Order: sequence, then structure tokens, then C-alpha cells
Amino acid sequence: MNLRALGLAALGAAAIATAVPVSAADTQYIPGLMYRSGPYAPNGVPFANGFQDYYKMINATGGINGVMIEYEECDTAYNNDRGVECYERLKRPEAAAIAPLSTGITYALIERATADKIPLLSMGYGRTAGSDGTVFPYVFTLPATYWSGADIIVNYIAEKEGGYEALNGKKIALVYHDSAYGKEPIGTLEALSKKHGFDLSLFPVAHPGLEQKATWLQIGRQVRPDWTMMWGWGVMNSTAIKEAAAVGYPMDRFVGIWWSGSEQDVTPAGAQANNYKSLNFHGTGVDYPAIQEVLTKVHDAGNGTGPREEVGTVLYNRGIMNAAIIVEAIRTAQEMHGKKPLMGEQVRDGFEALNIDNARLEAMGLAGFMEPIQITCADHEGTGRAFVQQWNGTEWKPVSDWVEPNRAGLLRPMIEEAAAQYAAEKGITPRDCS
Amino acid sequence: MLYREAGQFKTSYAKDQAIFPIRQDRILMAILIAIAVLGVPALASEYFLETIFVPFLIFALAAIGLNILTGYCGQLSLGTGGFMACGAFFAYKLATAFPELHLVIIFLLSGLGTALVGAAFGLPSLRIKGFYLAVATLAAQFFLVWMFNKFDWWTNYSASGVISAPPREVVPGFFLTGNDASAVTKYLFLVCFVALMALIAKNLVRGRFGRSWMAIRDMDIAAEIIGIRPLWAKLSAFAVSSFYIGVAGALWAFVYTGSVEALAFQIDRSFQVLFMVIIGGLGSILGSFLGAAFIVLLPILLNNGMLAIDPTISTALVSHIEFMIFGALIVLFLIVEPHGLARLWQIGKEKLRLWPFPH
Amino acid sequence: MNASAIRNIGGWAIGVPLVIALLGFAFQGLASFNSSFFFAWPYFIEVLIAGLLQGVMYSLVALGFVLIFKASGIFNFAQGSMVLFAALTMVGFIEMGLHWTIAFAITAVVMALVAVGIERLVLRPLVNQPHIILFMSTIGIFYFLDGFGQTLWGSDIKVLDIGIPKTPMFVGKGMFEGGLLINSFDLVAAFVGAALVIALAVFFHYTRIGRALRAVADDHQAAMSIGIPLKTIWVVVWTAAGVVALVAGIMWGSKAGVQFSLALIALKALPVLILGGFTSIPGAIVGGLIIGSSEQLAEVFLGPLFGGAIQDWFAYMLALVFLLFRPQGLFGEKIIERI
Amino acid sequence: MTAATLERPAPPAQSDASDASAPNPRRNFSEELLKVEDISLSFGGVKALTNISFDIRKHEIRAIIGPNGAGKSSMLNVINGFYHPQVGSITYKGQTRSQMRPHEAAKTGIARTFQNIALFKGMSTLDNIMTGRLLKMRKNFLWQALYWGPALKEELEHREKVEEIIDFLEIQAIRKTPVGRLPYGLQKRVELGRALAMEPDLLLLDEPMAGMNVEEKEDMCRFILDVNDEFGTTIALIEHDMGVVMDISDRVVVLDYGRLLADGTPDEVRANQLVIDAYLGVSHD
Repeated sequence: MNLRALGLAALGAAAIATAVPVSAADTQYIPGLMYRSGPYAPNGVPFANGFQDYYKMINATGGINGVMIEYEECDTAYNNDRGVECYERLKRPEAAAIAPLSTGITYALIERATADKIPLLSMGYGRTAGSDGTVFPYVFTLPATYWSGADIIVNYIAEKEGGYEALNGKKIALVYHDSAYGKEPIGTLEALSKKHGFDLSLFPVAHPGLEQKATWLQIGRQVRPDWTMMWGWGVMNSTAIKEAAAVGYPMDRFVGIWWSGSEQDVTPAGAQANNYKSLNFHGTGVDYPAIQEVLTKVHDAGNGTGPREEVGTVLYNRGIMNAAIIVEAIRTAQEMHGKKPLMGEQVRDGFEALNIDNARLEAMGLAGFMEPIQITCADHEGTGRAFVQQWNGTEWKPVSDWVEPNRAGLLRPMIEEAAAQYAAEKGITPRDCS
Repeated sequence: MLYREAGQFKTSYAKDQAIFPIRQDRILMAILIAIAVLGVPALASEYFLETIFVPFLIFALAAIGLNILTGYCGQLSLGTGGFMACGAFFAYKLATAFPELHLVIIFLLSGLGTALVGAAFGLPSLRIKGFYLAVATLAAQFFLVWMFNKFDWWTNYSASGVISAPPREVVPGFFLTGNDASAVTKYLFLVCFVALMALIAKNLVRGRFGRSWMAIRDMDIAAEIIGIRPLWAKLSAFAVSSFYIGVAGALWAFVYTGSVEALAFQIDRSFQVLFMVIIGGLGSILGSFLGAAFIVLLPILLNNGMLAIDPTISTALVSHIEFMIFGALIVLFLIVEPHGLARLWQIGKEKLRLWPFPH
Repeated sequence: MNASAIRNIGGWAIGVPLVIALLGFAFQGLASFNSSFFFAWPYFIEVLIAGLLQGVMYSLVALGFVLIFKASGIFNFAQGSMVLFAALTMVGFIEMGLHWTIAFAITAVVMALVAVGIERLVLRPLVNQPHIILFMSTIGIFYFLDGFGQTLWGSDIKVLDIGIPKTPMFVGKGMFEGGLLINSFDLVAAFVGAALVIALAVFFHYTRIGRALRAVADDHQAAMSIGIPLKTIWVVVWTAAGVVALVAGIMWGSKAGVQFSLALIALKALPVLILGGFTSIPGAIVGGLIIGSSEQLAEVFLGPLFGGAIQDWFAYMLALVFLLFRPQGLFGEKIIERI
Repeated sequence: MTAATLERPAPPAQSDASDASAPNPRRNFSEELLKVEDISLSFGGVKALTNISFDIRKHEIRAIIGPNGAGKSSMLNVINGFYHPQVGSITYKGQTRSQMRPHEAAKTGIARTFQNIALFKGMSTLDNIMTGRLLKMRKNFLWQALYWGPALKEELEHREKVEEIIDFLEIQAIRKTPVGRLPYGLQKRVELGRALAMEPDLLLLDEPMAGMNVEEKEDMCRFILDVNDEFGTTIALIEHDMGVVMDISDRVVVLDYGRLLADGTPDEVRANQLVIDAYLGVSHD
């Protein structure tokens, strides 16, 4: 009996081994490493839905210059080794781009994707040094990196306090997820604290972030910083907002990164979350032609991936934006390599030549949704700009203009230095972009 | 009728003490090795090599390590993740500090370092037993991961706390780590390395060390009365076990994921390896392999299988159903054979020995 | 109550404030040496109170473990996923429009059904197996319940609000400048925890089934031989643990939202269990108070010296150091070795 | 049948137990091997042993008897270091000590069996007896890891010794059977084998015949006498079967309520009024 069971199991395994889907030659293949299970699923699901719905909308409106998109998803559960497994399962030379939606997974995939010649798009997360295209030819970090994010928040604070001079002697705290993700901004903030003379105090929060009582007692009752920033994800965000409220910390002086500012983060805290702020780099709501099209062509056709109500929420729209950038990169690449399904290597050329200007945004139906983006061979980030939004109890309202990070003067040299160190460690000769 | 040992006489104790005293077993083993070394790399796709065989072999090594401690010496440990982290970070420091050192030496040295750490955290085992001892190892787990996450000396001051394996060759021309490492090189290296380590583990457990560990496991008081020093037996088990786990951690970081942060070795990892040991069979080297295969393969097979049956099924549902089936299968296996897959295999062999005449 | 019990209580009554005061003075001393080390007595007391209240939250989870361990010697790894499952189910019913009290009652019934299912499908076939096997089987239950709960109710974050006040509260304004901050939500949670412990104590001591339960805890075979139905007892115990999980799920869920991470709080209960002993209900409470207060104090006052986030390992290290002196835990029975 | 057929590669080697080849040493002991003086042991407030003194001489079979709870097992536990007496000293092979750990006692040649069998249940008969040789195995870790060269040679040497014991105890057929599956009588035999494998100078047997039928008891008696005869091992045994005790022992110690009641040859003890009272239950006041 045992042998028979073993034999059956072996057969089953063999059947699955051979059942690797064969892609049709006339579709453009895009894989997605999403997470719909595990501790971070509440945040992962709306993003994944927006990501997928956009492709459905593109397919419903005739594809990219007639080329249909074939989308395949794998659930990483925000777990690094599961992410590697998913990547290996989904990767094909004709994969347009990989979006791992996790800084940890991005780190694990940089070498693999480079070796496999598949562009790795870490949109607003991942390894900041990756925006140096000379060392990381396959990594793209548009539209902004965590280092930009840190600088933007400090710039915003300076503006509110009345200039950079006013930062001198101010106390700023950073509450961060104690992982590769949360640690990314620390170097930048330390440099800024030296430059502007503010006191920076760091408060790491251990995964998954349910335990923040001590952190907030320190912030609310001891350090009493003028401003507090947060690099959190998942349950850590809502817990932080609640604990901040519990020690009476003023919400309008509490600013999160763009991953700490979604409906999922504020609704569990109820009215306590009112006036909480966060960064964002795209619009919310449904008042954009492209999103209207998602509603009419996808959701009305009964094809929506998730519930209709989540369309327009922060993370759903971010999924849309991520998908839209990949589609634009493919479109750009098609102009160079022909209007047919492309290989990952060819799509990379599209990414490097990406130039989404206002006219293009208009054509995409996303005018005003996001900033124009231009990518070059050496700079894989773009402008790095973002704005501050505030939760008013029912929706996120922008409360600032687009804030410019100090890329040329501060961040870019730091990025180049970090990239050079990586290149030295790995024995990579940076390519010439001039 | 194939599996008969009648007519095979042992003419010396040496032959009787062999790992595979029965000829058929030896033949089976030889075939298995041949398949592993020649067949698999030729037939398996890169996906299978990279994401199934590589983690399977590394986990098997970690499971052997934990089995030595928990299965052979009876000391429950939940610190596996922390010790794997030790191996990974020691290896990274060594590899970056001494670039000319060969990778295998780096792995072994980081294993030795982990052995020291393991022995230190094993000291409380002299006073604390059972589930209470698990706490001592949990303290190690949380402390070690925190330490590697907190002090950026371990990561050579990398901003994000992520270490990434420098590219190195295992034999000239064949990279084991880095961009140019091929799945086949990784796999072949691991097959040889893990097989060798498993053989050493088998030798240890059937010799003087293994007997004193098992004596401590089965009845520590009686063991002391026949002259086994509990201190040395337990600490040597902690050290040897941590050595294996440390090497597995280094392999995990260098050969499997290539880059790793301390959080990859959180408590889930400890539980994962413990499941392997229990499902595979406590006190069995073979069981460590079977358990690792079960725990690594099953979720992937379930996941892939469900998608193969119905490609339109939602990813979330697949994940949740995968959890349910996985949990149900664990319970089912325990009900069918509480002593693990290794025992199931043994029973199978005994049945086969009598087949086709069961009485 | 006999003399030694009174002496014990007296010892605690003197010892505990003494230890706290000594800790305070130690921190104060540290602060006077090292200027980066912050200390103030009102703040110390605030942190201490917050820690004690947090400790009750841990105890809520630990209680479920203790119930099952006491009656069956099983370390129930699935307790965390029972918390998640109960909270998910309750929110599910609330979202259907039921009042939370009704949803609570229905969920309690669901947890009883889960208990029956576990007894029938898992425990009964595995009776008389070694503890490690039963432990492993609860891991199977853990995975199953995790998947099952999320398949039924989805994995998005859900808001559970049963009207517990959340505004910060300040007391003792006369004594300290600005008063002492107390988290009103945690205070409510502490009362719920206390009520639960009293209810469990009454249940164990004054009901017939409670007495049978204690008999089973002392000796399975002896209990069976005098006609106590072990299987019924197990169902009762798992149901009780399920209800405890439900209460814990409500408290934690209304704190952090109901979602997958709730299953992970079980890990916070482990050091509490170790400290209090696996078999003692008062141990779970006292252990929770000690772990909660000392890890918060450590994180706030010692954390900055080491770069923070030390509370996880600190709790375990504390439990470990404690075990070295008292291997059976605070209230656990002493193990006498015989041959 | 599971056990593989075995052929002995070499004739049985001469045992190195010191006096095996000496002319029959029995009934001729004068040399003291072990002497306990004034031992008192208590647990909390309970006195287990009070002021016990007696000696064990080389090559004799010394019985310790007494009613249940007399402190017999405690006495053995004191001798092999498992319990530490509060008062008194033990002189063994001329060295006086007040405390030692059990594994140190094992090192100096004291082996024992237990009232409730203390075998290693997860291991086979062969492995159980091999554990008795652990103290004598010396080869280091690296050789062990390779299982080759000196380590293999050492392993095989000890295997031969163990096979001698297996032959001696007539348990060849259960060599590879896990001891947990064996019947009680055989387990007792394996436990004796494990103790013998240590080649002890002093063998402590705690109720070696408890729960056995007459045939098994006869076998066990024969083994004990043979061990004493062939290997010259000194034996101290606790036994309830008076017939057996009187038959095989050279001298008898009688304990009651932790006190020494009588000490002498079987005939002397049999005639002692105190002993008779103790066994017949005459009150103690």
C-alpha cells in the first residue's frame, strides 16, 4: 500500500512538473509576485487587485498596440524564500518585468533578475542604491525611493516649521519596521540630522508590530518629539496610530511613508486616526478616465478581481500605477523592437527610455494621477517627488504640493557611493552610460 | 521476491555493523546516488533544481542537525532559526574578511562558530528539561536574530541589514554563489556536500557519541550511572547539532537565496525544521531527508497542483486551501504513523521482505 | 487558609514592592552616571502600570494554553489560530448585522463545535501517544484553522469595535505634575481578564465538571477508573479554551484590528507560561504581570542602551534566568526524580 | 527472523577482569573492597538511612535484605553516588570519599541494575549493552565521524566483548531487537548484560529476580554465580526471595526502617531474633 501511495505521489509530482503552462506566442507575459495570505495580506490584497484589474482593462481595450497581456500571479505571503520560489516558478525570458512588492524579496531577486535579464521594478520600495543604472542595469526604483521619501518628509517638516534653520534643535523620531525595509531611510535621516541640526531618535518595532506600547510611551511621555515619522507596514501601522493616540501624540505631527498611509491603516483606529498624515505619489479616488474604464470595462463586466468598493483606495490605485508603468515600459519598448510580444531584455530598453510626460499621462487616462516620469540609463528613479496627504476620517486629502527631494545635492552622491560599494563587493564593472 | 536477505551471511562484525547490511539496500542506495548525481541534473528544470532540490537539501541538513539534538539526545530545541542565522552571518563575515578562503572552509568554520554558540545556549539544559528547555533555546532564537539585525558590524554596515553572498567558485570555473552560479553547480555541490555530512552524522550516531546521546535521551539517570557524563553528552549534542544547523544556515544564505536578512531566520524557521524532524521521524537520519522533502515539497505541490487543475482559481484561495490541506495532512500522518515517515519506510521494507507470502 | 499560605502572601506583599523600588533606584543610579539614560519616578510608574496592563493581555492568551495543558498535558500550539479564528468568526457575525453580544454567544457555540471536531478527529485517534506527537498534531490544527478561518471570512483587515473607551486617561494629578497616563482600553482589558480568571476559578472549584477536570489533571487513569468520562472532559476543556481564545481575540482584535497577525500573539504567551508554570491559572496571571511589566521597563529604560527592540528576547531571557533557579516555573509542581 | 546470521571471526578473547584465571577465590575473602561507615541519609525530614556501617569484601556475594521501605535501594544509591548522605563516609578500593557523582562511581568500576528496569528503550539489545562499553572507548571525534581506522577497530573490539556477554547471557536471538519490545525477564537479563559490559569490580543488583517465574529465577541465579565465579566480580544484591538469598550469598546485611538490624552469614542472620521479628512484624517499641 505504501509503495502504491509513493508511486501515486511520484506520478502526481511528475504530472505537475510537466504542467508548466506554455505561453501563447502572441501575448505579452507579465508575472506578479503578490501576497494574499500571511500577516501582510490585508495590505497586499488591494494592491494585487489593482495591479491585475489594470491589465484586465488594457486587454478589454485592445491590449498594448494589439498585444494582449497574459498575467500570472504567485502568492509570496511576504515571505522571502517563498518569494524566491515564486520568482523561479514564474520567470521566463519573455517576462516583461517583475514587481516583488517587498523590499526583502527585492533584495533576494536583484542578482537573479539581472542574471535572467528580467527588469525588476520596485516601485517605491526595495534597494535604494538600485536606482544607479550603471551598476544595476535591471533594477528600477521609480517614481521614488525611501531615501527620497525621508528627505521629502524632512523638507515638509522644514516648510511647516518655517525653514531649514528652524529645524535646528528640533526633535524628530522615526518609528520603523525592524527589517531591511524600515532601515532604509536611517542613513539619509542621519545625514540630514547632521546637516540641519535636528535630533533624530530611532524606535525599531519588531515584526509583525503588535507590540508598540513601550515605543509610544517613550515617544509620548519621554522624548516628546516635535515630529514623528513612520516606516511601517501591515498591522504595525494601525497599531502605531492607536498607541500614538493612547499617549495623546498629536496626529498632525505624525507622518508616515507611502506604505503607512492607506485606508487599511487608519480605519481600524477609527476616529483616533483623524489628521494622521502620510506621503503618497499618486492620486486616490476614481476620478481618472483610466480608473473609470477599469470600473466600466472590468468591474461592470463582472470581471473585477476584488470588491468594487476598493477601487480608488490608496493601495488599489498604487497597484494600478505599478501596472500602468509596466504597460508604458512595454509600449516604449515596442516602439524600439516592434509591436509584438517582447522579451524581458527588450522591455528593459523600454524602461530605460521611459518618458511619461503630461501628454502621455493624458493619453493613458491618468492625467493628474501621478507626476511625469523620465528614466535614463544612469538614473532609474526619476524625479523622486511625492506629496503629503492627510486622513480626515473618511478619505485621504492632499495637504501639500509635490515636494522635491534634494536628489542632486544629497541623495544621488549617496546612491552612487552605495552602488559603487555593491559593485566592488560583487566584482561588477559599472557600465558606461554617457 | 526481490527484497530477500536469505543467503546473505555476515562473516565479520564489521560487515554486520555496516549502514546497509542488506545487499538490496546497497544496490538501491547506489541507484539513488546515481539518479541524484546524474539523472536529476539532466532531467529536472532549473525551477525544480533552484526552488525544490536546493532548499530541500539545505533543510535536510538542518533537520539532521536538529534530529541529533532532539531525536537522538532528546533535547527539544526551538532555536534552529537563530543558529542558522549564526551560520549565515559568520559565513558572510568570514567570506568578506578573507576573500581568498575557499567556500567549503568558510562553511565549515561558520559551522564551528555556531557549534560554540550552540554549546553556550545548551548549558541550561543541565538544569532545565522538556518544554521548559525549549525556552532556553527560544531565548537564543530571539536574541541571536535581534543581535544580527541590530549590530550592523555583522552586515559590514549595510544600510538595510541585508547580507549578500560574494561571488565565489567552488572549483575553478564553476561559481557556487553570485550572478554566474548555475543551478546545476549549486545542486551538484549540495548533493555531494549534504550526502557527506549525512554520512558523518550517521557515523556519529552509530558510534560512541550517538550511544551516549541516546542513553541520555532514553533515561538520563541510568546513563549517568553507567558512566556517561550528562554535561558532555548534552553539550556535545548541542555543539554537533548547531554545527550542522550553522552550516545549513550558511548554505541557505549563500547558495539558496543569495542574499538574506536576519529576519529570514525568525521563529517560523525553527518551527519549520522541527516539523521536518517530527514528520520525518525522531532519531532517524533518513527521516530528516523524508521530513524535509515533505515540508518543502508539499506546499509547493499543493499550490502548483491546484493551479494546474484550475488556472483561474484565485491566488488567495489557493493559499488558504494549501494551509488547510497541509494542516490536515500533518494530522493524518500522525494518526497513521506517529513515529514519522522513516518508520513508515521501515514498515514498508519489512512487509516487502515477506512479500508475496505475508505469513 | 493555613499559616504557610499567609506567610507566602505576606512575602509577596513585601517582596514585590521591594523589587520594584530597587529596580527604580537602580535605574535612577544608572541615570545619574549616564546622561543619555533617562529616568523619572512618575514616568517609571507609568511604564510599570502600562506593562502590568499589557501583561494581563498576555495572560488572556496564556490562560487558553494552561487550560488545555492542565487537563490533557498537551501544549496546544493552535491556541493562537484559535484566537484568530474566534475573532474572525465574531466579526463575521457582527458584519451580518448582529449585536456583538449575540455574535459573542454564537461564536462561543462555534468554538464548542470546533472543540468537538478536534476531539473527534484529532485527539481521539491519537490518545496515548507521546506528548510531542500531540503537540505536533496541534500544529496541524494551527495550519488548518488559519486556512479555514481565512477561507470563510477573507484575509482583509476587519474592525472590531464593541465600545471600549480608548481616550488617554490621567490620574493622580495632585501627586504628580500632569498626572499619570493610563491607557483606558488596557484598563478595561485588565478588568475583563480578572473577570475571566474569577469565572474560571469558580468553574474549576465549585462545579461538578470542574472538580472532574481537576481530577483528570492530577491523574488521567485514576480519573477514568472512578468513572470520569475523559472524552467529555476534553471537549469541555477545549471549549473553555476556545471561549478564552474568543475573549482574547476580542481584546486583541479591537486593539489591532482582526487579521492574520493575531495568530502570532501566541508567541507572546510562551514566556508567560514558562514563568507561571504550564499548569497554573494564577501562574498565568502572575507570569503575565511579571513578563509584561519587566519587558516594558526593559524596553523603555534599557532598550536605548542596546538600540531598542529588546523586549522580545528580554522576556525569554528573563524566563530563562528564572528557570535556572526554579526549573518548574513559579507555580509549577516540583519534579522529583526517582529511579 | 530479523537477526542476521553471525559467525564468530575469532575465538573468545580472554577476559581482562583481573582474577578470572586465579584459582577459585570464592569462600576465601579477606580483602575489603568497600566499607560504608556511619551513613545517614534523609530527604527533608524523612530519615531513609541511619548510622549504617558494613563492608563488602572482594569476590563475595553480599546480600542486602529487609522489608519494603527498609532503605535497601537508598543504600545502593548511596554507594554509586546517586544520593549524597548527610553523614558518614564510604571507603572504596582504599579511597575514602563523602560524595561523588554517579558517572565517577562508574569510572571506578561500580555498575548496577535497577529495581524498575532502567534500559534505554529506544535502542536495541546490542546498543544497550554497547553503552556499557562507552567508558572504555577512547577514540576521538574525528575518527568517530569517519567511522574508519582506529575508531572502527575500537568499535569492533568492543563488539566482540559485547558478543561474549550476549553469548554468556544466551540472548543472541534478540541482539537487534529494540529492548522496549522485550518481555520483562529478558529486559532484566539485558540490563545485567549492560552492567557486565562495564567489566565492573563491584556489581550492584537491585532485585534482579523480581517478578520472574521459577525458571527465569534459576537462570538469573546461575548467571550471578557464574559472573562471580568466572569474572571474579564482587556482587552486592538486594533480593526478596529468601531462598535465593540464603543459597547464593556469602554474607547478608539486614536493614529495617533505615537501620542496620543484623550482619553476618546466611546462617547467622537466619537465627537472629531481631530479623525474625522484623519479618514477622513484631512491634518496634
